[in-house]
Amino acid sequence: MRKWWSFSFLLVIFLTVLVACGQQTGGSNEDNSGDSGSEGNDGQRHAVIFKSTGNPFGEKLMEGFETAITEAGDEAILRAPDQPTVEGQIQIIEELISQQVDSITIIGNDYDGLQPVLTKAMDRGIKVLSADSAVNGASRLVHINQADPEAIGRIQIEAVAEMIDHEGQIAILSATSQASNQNLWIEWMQTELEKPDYENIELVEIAYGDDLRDKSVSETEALLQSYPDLKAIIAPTTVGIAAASKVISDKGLQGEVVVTGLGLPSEMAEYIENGVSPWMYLWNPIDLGYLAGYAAKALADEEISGEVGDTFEAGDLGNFEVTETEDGTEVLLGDPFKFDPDNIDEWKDVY
Amino acid sequence: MSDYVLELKAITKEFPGVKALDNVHFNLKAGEIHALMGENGAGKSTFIKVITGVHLPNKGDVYLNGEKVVFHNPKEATKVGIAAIYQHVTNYPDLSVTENIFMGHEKIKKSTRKIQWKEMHADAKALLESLGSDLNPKTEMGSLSVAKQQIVEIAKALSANAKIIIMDEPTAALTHRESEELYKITERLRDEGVAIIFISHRFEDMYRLADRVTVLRDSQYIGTWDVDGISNDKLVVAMVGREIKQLFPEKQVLIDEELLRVEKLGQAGMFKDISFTLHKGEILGITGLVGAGRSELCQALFGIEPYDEGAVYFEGEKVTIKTPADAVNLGIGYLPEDRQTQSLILQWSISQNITLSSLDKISHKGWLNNQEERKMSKTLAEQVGVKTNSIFNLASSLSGGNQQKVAVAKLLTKDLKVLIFDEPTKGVDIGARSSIYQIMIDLASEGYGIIMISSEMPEVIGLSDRIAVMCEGRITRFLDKDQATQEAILEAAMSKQTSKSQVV
Amino acid sequence: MMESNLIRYVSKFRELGLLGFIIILAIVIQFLNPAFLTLGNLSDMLKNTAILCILALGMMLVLVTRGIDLSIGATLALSGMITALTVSAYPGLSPFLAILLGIIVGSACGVILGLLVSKVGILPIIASLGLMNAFRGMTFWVGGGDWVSAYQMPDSFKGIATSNILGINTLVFIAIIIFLFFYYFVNNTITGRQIYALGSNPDSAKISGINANKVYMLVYTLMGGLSGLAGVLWVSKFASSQGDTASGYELTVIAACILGGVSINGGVGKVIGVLLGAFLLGVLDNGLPLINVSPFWQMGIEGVIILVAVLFNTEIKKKVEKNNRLRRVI
Amino acid sequence: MSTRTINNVQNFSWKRFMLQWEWMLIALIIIIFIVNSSISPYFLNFTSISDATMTFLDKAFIVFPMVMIMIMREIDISVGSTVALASVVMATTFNAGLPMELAIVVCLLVGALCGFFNGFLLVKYRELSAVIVTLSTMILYRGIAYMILEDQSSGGFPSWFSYFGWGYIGPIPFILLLFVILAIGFALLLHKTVFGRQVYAIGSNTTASRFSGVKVDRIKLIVFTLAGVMAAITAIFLTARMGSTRPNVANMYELDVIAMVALGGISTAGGKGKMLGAILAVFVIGYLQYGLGLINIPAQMLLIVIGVLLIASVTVTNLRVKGKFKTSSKSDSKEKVS
Repeated sequence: MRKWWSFSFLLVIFLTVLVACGQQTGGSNEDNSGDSGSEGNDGQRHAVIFKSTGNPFGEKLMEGFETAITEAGDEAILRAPDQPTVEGQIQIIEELISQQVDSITIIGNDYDGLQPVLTKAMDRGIKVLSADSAVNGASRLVHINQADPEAIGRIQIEAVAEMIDHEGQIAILSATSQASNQNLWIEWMQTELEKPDYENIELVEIAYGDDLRDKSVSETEALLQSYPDLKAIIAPTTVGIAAASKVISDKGLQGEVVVTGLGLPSEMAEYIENGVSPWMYLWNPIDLGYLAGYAAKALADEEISGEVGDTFEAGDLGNFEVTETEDGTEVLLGDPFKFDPDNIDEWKDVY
Repeated sequence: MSDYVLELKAITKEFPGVKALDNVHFNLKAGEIHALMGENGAGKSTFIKVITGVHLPNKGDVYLNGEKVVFHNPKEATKVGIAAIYQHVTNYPDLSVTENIFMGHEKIKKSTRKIQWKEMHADAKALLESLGSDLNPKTEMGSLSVAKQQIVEIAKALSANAKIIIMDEPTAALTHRESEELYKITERLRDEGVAIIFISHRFEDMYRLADRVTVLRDSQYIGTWDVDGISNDKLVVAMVGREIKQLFPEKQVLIDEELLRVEKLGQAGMFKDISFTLHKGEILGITGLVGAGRSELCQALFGIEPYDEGAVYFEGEKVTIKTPADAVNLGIGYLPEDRQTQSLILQWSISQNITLSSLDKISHKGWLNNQEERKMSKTLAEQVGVKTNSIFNLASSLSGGNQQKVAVAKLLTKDLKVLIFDEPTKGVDIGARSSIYQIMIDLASEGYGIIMISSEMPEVIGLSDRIAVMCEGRITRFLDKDQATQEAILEAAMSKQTSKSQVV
Repeated sequence: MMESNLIRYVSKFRELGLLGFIIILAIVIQFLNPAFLTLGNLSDMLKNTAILCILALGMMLVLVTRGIDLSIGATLALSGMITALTVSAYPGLSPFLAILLGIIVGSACGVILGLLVSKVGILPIIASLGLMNAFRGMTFWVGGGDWVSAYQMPDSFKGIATSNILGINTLVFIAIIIFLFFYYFVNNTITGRQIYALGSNPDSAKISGINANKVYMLVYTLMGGLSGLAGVLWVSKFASSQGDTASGYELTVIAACILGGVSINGGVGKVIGVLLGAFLLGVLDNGLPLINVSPFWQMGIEGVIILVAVLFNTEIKKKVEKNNRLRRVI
Repeated sequence: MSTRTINNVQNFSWKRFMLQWEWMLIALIIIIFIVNSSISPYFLNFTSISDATMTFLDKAFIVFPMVMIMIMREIDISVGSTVALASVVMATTFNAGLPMELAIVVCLLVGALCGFFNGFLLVKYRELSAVIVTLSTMILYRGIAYMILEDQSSGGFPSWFSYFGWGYIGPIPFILLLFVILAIGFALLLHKTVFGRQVYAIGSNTTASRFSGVKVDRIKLIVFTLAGVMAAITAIFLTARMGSTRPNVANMYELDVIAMVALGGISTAGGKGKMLGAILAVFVIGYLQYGLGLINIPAQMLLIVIGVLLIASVTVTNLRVKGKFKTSSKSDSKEKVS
């Protein structure tokens, strides 16, 4: 009996694998269009590695990247580990080194943790650049920055001040600060708050939702419980802002507590329309990926080397210049984009 | 209608390689207590399992009230009113007494299929009261003593409206007083018309209760007698198969200096005040009823469950034994009661089994030497006479007797001085039995001190130089070889009143 | 004897002890932050604990049969994802059908695990480990790497988690229904008792004619169904479905059961106990942020509490057994 | 006593030799190599293969003691957390001013301590199952790691330290060399020594082993401590590869390790299996993963493949043990001494 079940089970597995393989060779899956290609032999191959799979922001970023690379007539490889870990990214980078790709664009899970493997990649002649979430200056040639951290930090405080008439308690709901972005932005927020304009605004707490739904919800609830007079929550993270907005909507606190920060239009459309979040910001991940794609191409063609002052053309986006930062060089995409009830409809289906 | 409520004709049951029952007959009248007797391994348990539907016989028929029936599973047997109370109490320790009683035939409301706890608790209470017990039916089964669990099992049988109740060694783990209570309950059941099959190898039980007795030996049917119509001696011959004395080789009494002395040893809840000495070349038999604390005593000596009080002197020096390894290092070896779970690794070869307890002898600085291992296991396997053609055969391929020989061979690998044999012939066929006795005698004459725990009277009487009888955790009497008779032993084993003065 | 009575008392009323611990904890938290024992916060806490309770009840039965299911987080995510995709494609779908769909998907996952455990005979921990990977992968796969967001879900669907039934939040209401069902099921039905009998002594269960494979199938399917239900509720509550939903949540669920006194050796586990175990974790989750305990200490604190609970349990059991033995002879 | 002679020379049997699970694994490796090199032009060259070994060997060190643990019919699911804690403590003590050499020693000590604690709990409370003990410590150890570093990362190690993760001896990665040495060591320990024989004995029949004078408790303690030490070695290599560490490293490593051991033919019912099988399984899973990575298969497909492979291999090993296996039973997994 047991034997019979075991055999039939193995048979099912075997058939499933066959079917899966059949589908794979059919190759209609957009995610791995990279593997189908040996068509353009002299075409370059450019890889992008996001933090983890199943993240729409990442999907859009990689989509932009792919568009740029395809426009240039090369092949794009889109990868991401299943968990947002350094180990996963290291493994992928090793695999890409073995494939002798021409460039690697990394959206880092850790600022320093990828340095050894990325250095190895550069030693093997692969051009390395980071985008969105940076890696340290020694492990990349250039960073494609979505927006100036200073601008991101300051603009959120300005927005909140306007929403609550420059008066009242506010709190920040962050992710974990592993990617270091959030911490930098929060520093700039605190700097901005020192201005006399904001003397009536009190930042009561910085909470961490770990970028987990349930945790972000409990943290938001704790904030509301602990500070009954809370006027606003700034959540500079896509998971946090959606969770916070959800809590406020559910509690019927529209108008009493406002939420703003950085969020995905698709996730936030609901809350922008119902007024929980009058507006919020984000950059366009498609453009960011697109820019990264052109930068990767330019580096691989040795059109630029990542030095300050290099310029290159990024398709429809126009010309960009490499500028200096505290740690290495970067290319700045532009100011964060503001999503409000007027434009959210056209964006919510995009990403 | 037949005269018999239950009749089994020419039952044969074979397991791969073993014939567990060979052409066995049996019949049972309503309102009688029928004793089923036989030594361990005679096939009693298999026979019970055939009646209760656990095993399907290969040959033979079962008749219930004159009609032929076939039980494919235990549930079918339960349905027609056959209930069994097994030797190893099989219950659900985590569930309540009520649930244990009603497992499999719970009272439910027809419409909602809801279990009717109130009714069940009340019924359970009434049942238990009818058996003279004031147990709270909501108690957890696992917290009860064996005797009380036994009573619950009987209540369970009654609640299933059993017309035939099989009791498999129910008194084995009971004290004298508890046994007495059980007798009364059993008699009351009989008077109410229930037919009872009572399995025991205690003659006391049989004489006290049974109307008729059926004897099995070596998987075969020997005969059925009225209890009044058969003498004790004849019954013993029927069970053992020949005059007892023949089985036991002559042993030269050659008792030398003291090896082991135990003083006032005690373990909470298990045994107390145990004192005895063991000499070189001596076989000390320890007997008593199952549950009298014999095995626990010897396991304490071997360091499996350390003793709480008292002292052990080995060759005159006071020693502490906390682990089996301590005991082995001193020179004490133990042959466990259940060789399949406590002694052998069945899926291992004979050779690996023999060497397990003395790997240091076949190794150098921790590295195993296969050559040595083969040599050693071959020598020992031949010494104890294991019937096999290669030491690489698996232990599971051997018969019970030969497995036991391998277990004995394990003990011989060490430089031991004291050997403790716990039920050395349990489940061993007659042929292998005498060779195991021979081995023990030989070992004793080589100078080993041997402690033998056994429930088998003939073996205790036939082999031991001295016999210590235990009852409820204490040694009630020491008997010398020439004083030892079944009656004397039984009397000591049942005597509740411990005469402390007798403890030597 | 004084001491032994106390021990027996404690072991009998383990649930009371747990309740006492929860109350003490609540008082401490209340003392440090008065916002804790407010109606609003308590109702938040109930809502957040509801899903945990549902899953823990299912896990209890699995543990009672001496099994374990590590795949429930993945099952939850998979059924949540499939349901979310379905409602975003057919916004007119009734929420009841959505819940039903989730339960069906979850049950299917449970059936696979049940077959592996009962028919193929793989150790539950290994089988569920493998399925955990497989289901998680499938979640990413069916979702195509995308999330399903709030605006894609019809209001009726999101309303599952926010609406009220008889003045009680639906999540809590469903949890209560399931609690009552389980209470009835394990205490008052034959099948329910068979689960305990099987876990208490598998060999006897065979003699009593209990079909072990059927019981295994039942508990794993039930567990899967509850995970599926939890998946729908989760997605509705957070109005978002992702590939990594509830990743690692199985450990929290098992922890709740262990705290609630369920023995991993089978046969033991009370519905009330599990509920309290889940509540304890709920109070910790809700209370620790309120008293400004760093979120990074939470895991460590939980670990210590679980370990202490497990060891405390065994010590008590040992003492009780020793007492039983002492009462027996001599 | 008996004149009967018993054969003590074992005949070599081709059938028995060829029916070993290890051949199946070797065949799998060959198939994977053939498939990999046919689907990706980048697989079959020396750098690629040696780079590949570096990516999956770090966790493979835990496979050695895990084989012993599973042969003893126990399990340890806290190893991933142990890696994280050891790594975090190493980084923290280093950044607190301890020389790196000492920090490494501390790392090994922490690992040993974690493993010892697991073993101690199991030996002290024989009635507790290993699943429950290591599940609790799994949460606890990672919890402590989070308490120490919160969400920060810690690094800045001296440059020589990265040699552990990236160094080559000639053309061979250092990690591979160490792995091979340890593999030989552990295989000898398990198959050629008294200790190894006793490990098998414990897994086959704990009670009989105890009654035969095997120091069951001591061996369990040693093996669990070894698991901790090997987790610490993994921590060293992993940290060296990343150049920094965080409390969430080595997430779910225990599952990967258990999958490798199970694929290696170690029966979950205890007492069966060989070190070689598990070592081969490391390479099967490693190269399979790497090969699928080279054709840029999405991560989710990889998850499914590994999960299904695990279940399929256990099914096959179960078939080999044939019927002897019972779904976890109290008397099966926990000895009863009384």
